Amino acid sequence: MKTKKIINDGANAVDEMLEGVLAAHSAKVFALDHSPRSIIARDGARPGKVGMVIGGGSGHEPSFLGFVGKGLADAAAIGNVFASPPPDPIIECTKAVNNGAGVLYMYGNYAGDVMNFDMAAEMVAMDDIEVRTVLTTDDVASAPADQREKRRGVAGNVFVFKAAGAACDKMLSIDECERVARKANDRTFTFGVALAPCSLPQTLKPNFTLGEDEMEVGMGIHGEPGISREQLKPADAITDELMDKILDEMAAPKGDRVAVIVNSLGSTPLMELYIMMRQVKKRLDQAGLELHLSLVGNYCTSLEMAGASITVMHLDDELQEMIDHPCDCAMFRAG
Amino acid sequence: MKTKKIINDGANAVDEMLEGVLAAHSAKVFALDHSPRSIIARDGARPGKVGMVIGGGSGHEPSFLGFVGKGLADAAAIGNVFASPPPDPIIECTKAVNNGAGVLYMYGNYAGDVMNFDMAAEMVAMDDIEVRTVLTTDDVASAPADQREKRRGVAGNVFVFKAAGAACDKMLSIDECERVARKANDRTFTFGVALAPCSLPQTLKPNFTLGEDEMEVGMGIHGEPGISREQLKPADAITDELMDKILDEMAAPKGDRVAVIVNSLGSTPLMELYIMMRQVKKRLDQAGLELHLSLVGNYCTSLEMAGASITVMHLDDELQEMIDHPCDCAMFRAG
Amino acid sequence: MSEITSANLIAMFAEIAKSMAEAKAHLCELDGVIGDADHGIAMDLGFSTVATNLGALDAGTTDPAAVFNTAAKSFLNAIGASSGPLYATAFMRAGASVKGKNVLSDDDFADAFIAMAKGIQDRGKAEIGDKTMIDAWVPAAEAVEAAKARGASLTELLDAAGKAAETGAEATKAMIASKGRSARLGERAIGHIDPGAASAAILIRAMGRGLG
Amino acid sequence: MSEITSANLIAMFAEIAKSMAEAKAHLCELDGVIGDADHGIAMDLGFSTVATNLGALDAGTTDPAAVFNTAAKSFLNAIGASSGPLYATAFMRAGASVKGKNVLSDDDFADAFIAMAKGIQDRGKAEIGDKTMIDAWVPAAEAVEAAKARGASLTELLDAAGKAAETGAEATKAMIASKGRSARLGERAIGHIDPGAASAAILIRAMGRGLG
Ligand SMILES: Nc1ncnc2c1ncn2[C@@H]1O[C@H](COP(=O)(O)OP(=O)(O)O)[C@@H](O)[C@H]1O
Ligand SMILES: Nc1ncnc2c1ncn2[C@@H]1O[C@H](COP(=O)(O)OP(=O)(O)O)[C@@H](O)[C@H]1O
Ligand SMILES: [Mg+2]
Ligand SMILES: [Mg+2]
Ligand SMILES: [Mg+2]
Ligand SMILES: [Mg+2]
Repeated sequence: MKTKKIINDGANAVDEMLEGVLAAHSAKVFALDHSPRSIIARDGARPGKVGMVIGGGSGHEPSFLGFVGKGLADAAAIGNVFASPPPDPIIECTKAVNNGAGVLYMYGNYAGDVMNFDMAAEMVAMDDIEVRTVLTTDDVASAPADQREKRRGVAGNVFVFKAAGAACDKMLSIDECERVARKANDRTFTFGVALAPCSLPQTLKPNFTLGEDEMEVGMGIHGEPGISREQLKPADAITDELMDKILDEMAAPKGDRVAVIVNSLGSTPLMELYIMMRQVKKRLDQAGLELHLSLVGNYCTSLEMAGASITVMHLDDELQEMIDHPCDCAMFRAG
Repeated sequence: MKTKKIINDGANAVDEMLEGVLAAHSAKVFALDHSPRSIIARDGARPGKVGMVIGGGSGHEPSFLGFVGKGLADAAAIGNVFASPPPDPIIECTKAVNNGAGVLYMYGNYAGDVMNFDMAAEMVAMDDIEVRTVLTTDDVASAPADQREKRRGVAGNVFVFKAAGAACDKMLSIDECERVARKANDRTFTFGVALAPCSLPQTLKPNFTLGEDEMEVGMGIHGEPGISREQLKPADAITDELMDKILDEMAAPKGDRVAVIVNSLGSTPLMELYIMMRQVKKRLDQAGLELHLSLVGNYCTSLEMAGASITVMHLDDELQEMIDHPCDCAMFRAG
Repeated sequence: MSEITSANLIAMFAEIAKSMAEAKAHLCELDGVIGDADHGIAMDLGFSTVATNLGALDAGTTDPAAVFNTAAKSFLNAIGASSGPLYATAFMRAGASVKGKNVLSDDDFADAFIAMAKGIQDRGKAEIGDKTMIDAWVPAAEAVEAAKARGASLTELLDAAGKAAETGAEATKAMIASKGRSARLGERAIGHIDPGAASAAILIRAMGRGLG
Repeated sequence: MSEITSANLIAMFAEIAKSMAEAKAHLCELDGVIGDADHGIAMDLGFSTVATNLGALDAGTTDPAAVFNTAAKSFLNAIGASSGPLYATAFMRAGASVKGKNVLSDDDFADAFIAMAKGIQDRGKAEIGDKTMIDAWVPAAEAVEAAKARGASLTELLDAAGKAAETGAEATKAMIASKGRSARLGERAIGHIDPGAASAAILIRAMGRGLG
């Protein structure tokens, strides 16, 4: 049985989506004529500002293209569904946002993305563009804590990109922007569960199978298997399982502030996310942590996968300032 | 087979969701102590302003509670899943936002909502609160054009509420607010398709069945059957079918401006919505209509139903001003 | 039974609650075909709340009108929806019709029953043939009226009401709806029983058992 | 064959494209178990684009290095992903190894093959046993080296490479992954063949057919 989708030819889904994004949000973003998968902010790069390029596979909308705009990323390079973009659109994004102050590459830590962005960085280095790369590695399910550099980047991207974008928008130096980005990533933790698969538009076949009452704990945002398969539990028990691990790793002292994302992987509706949010708040209260900001909704999705992730960013004064800094993107506003 | 959901006891889903909403958005909204299903804007009602109360069943999030805030609704009365709220929370909302300038009730045209809101209006009339009611009737699938008053209110709510909320925020009189609200509704048209059902949290059973490659054209946002069952078609053909009817009824002269919502019923992801948006833009271009504003995403959902609706509002200068007017709600910002 | 006390009424509502809990899934299924699949949830939640709230009353010091009014308010606040105002109005009208009485005669109860049907009609403005609960309640009220006129016993009266309601509910199968959610269905509603009419028949049968 | 022309190489890539189109669903399934279910899509799209772009070249005026470089660029830009940089680097290295030649001897082709495997290793930094395409490519390159040393024919050489790749791919079943998406799976990856190793074996077999 094929998954029903509102698409034309699955092979054209990404390009047609981009046409729709440009139609809807032409005031905020445009695509480069010679590189239609390079999405550029109208009010982003400017003299003296560090440029910020994000990117990754499609199918995670509003990640990544929705976070291009004033105060956040200056450009996004768009890949096929669940596939890193090749170097070319990354290179074109880089040139488009470079103003001599250096360019920050930020993306999730996946083998494909690393190879493609690194190839791009090597190429633009020949044009004397200084590139710094900060990988997001917020997914606590994807490697032990002592191998943080092996972890995947998932919904925590939103906060890490947000903080880095604010640093760039505040005209900090490339060193400072990189420092803020690294700190933001170090202090951001995500953990999620999947309840049902998604299907790629080219195949319309579920990308994994789960039993009738099973959930996959730690599922990746491309349907990569997680760390355990369990019986579906009540919302509070799921939330506790996720928060136990996050709070343990974060080890934040009482009185500190946090920002939270309760993120749908696609088809899990707001009702369920807010039921999780209720328990997140209880857990934060018990831990003596102050909830400074909450994002609840579709932030980093896997097409129509069912499930949710919880992200907690451990704020300090600087990160809080960056998270509160205004941004105005096609699919995300803050401040 | 039961639908998997991240909930605790289905019977508590609405109340637990509300707790989560209050935890996440305490800066924007609060619930009345004596009426926890009455959600009130912190920065809404004020002396001299017409109060605006919206409401309806749960399961449509971010409708309706997400649209409570400065510049939009002052309060929302929350019902059970897909069920109108009873009069009590409506009455409490009304009292909370009344400042003597009158109160506008706005909600979708459903038998249950009409009976409950009318009962509430009768009760507060005894307290000398002047209530005006404007029903939304934007769903072109739900009755012929010459029986507009029988039509259901669906995603067009967002624009109609937005326009009315702006009129209230601009401190217009109750007569003017009502006039703007009625005009907004008269000029707003929605048409949608469903691809897969949703399940109520209390039963976890799909609320309708559709064949493997079928779609229901004109499906209601509670799973009410629509006007025809058809083979699933490509995105462009679906969009054409919806736009044909909308453009025909709207009958806007070339050169006029419109605002558009491409709305997910729940699990249809942004990729598909933007593919539809692409064709919406083509059709507007062909009709010589200018796209002033686009909202693409989850605005009026049916839990995790799959499918989408297209809303077009035929702007004039006044409605454009109202739509562009700033608002700042828990789940929606504009301007 | 020649005297119906508040305790009898409370037992009657308990029996209604029991039967709605049993019919919940069935009523949701009926509503799923032509409505929004929640009618069983609403009726179950509504009457279980009614039963709980009535159970907390002191039957000795509460008069029948107060029983009906408590039922009305409990039902309405628990569910809202369409059924909420309809049945809340029904029970308020029943309460009004027995105002001031400490116990009810069979005729009093017949009048209360007729007032219920009238209340649902006044609130919902539906006519016979609109494919709503009215298609069960109005024939049932007519059967009650006739039974009262011929001096039938309460048991006979409620049995006649139950039969009439069942026949009326069954008849909704053949109807096109013109009120409620299924009003937009046109021909597609034909062949499916209206969930509100079905629950009305169940409710009236439960009244008979609860007072029997 | 003692002389391999650009036309032969273009035919070889066409054969690879054909076999990837056939293997698409199978490779997606393999990737679905331990990865993200898209490997077949990537390989099919990548090589069909390569075949199209090579088809537009004038084989008479394009030297073998240019064929490999066009293949590299086409593949990379069509898909990105992990396979993109890995195979693009492979083909660029093959191109570099035959730079300046108008036709290739069997030994030239053997060197190009070995350069490909080296390119994938350099780009991806994976070792034998990491459960990646390297587990097919490295044994295949060793087989090519040995066949070249013993003066085997091109057909024998590619057959040896194909066999080695298949054995290598099969061996990934028993491995825990330590590169790529399945690296996080630990023990759960055991029992499942690596999709990139499977497609490498298919690719190398298609080379044999395409040049045979
Ligand atoms: N105006 C009306 N008058 C009488 N009965 C009505 C009316 N509107 C709806 N109903 C009844 O209500 C039933 C549906 O109730 P329910 O499912 O609880 O509410 P909702 O339609 O709000 O989901 C219908 O089957 C019908 O019998
Ligand atoms: N570092 C690496 N070195 C060699 N091969 C790798 C490496 N990382 C991944 N691969 C190969 O890539 C394959 C997956 O390719 P593909 O599915 O196209 O890309 P993605 O993982 O981006 O979805 C894996 O099966 C593995 O063989
Ligand atoms: Mg991939
Ligand atoms: Mg309902
Ligand atoms: Mg219903
Ligand atoms: Mg893959």
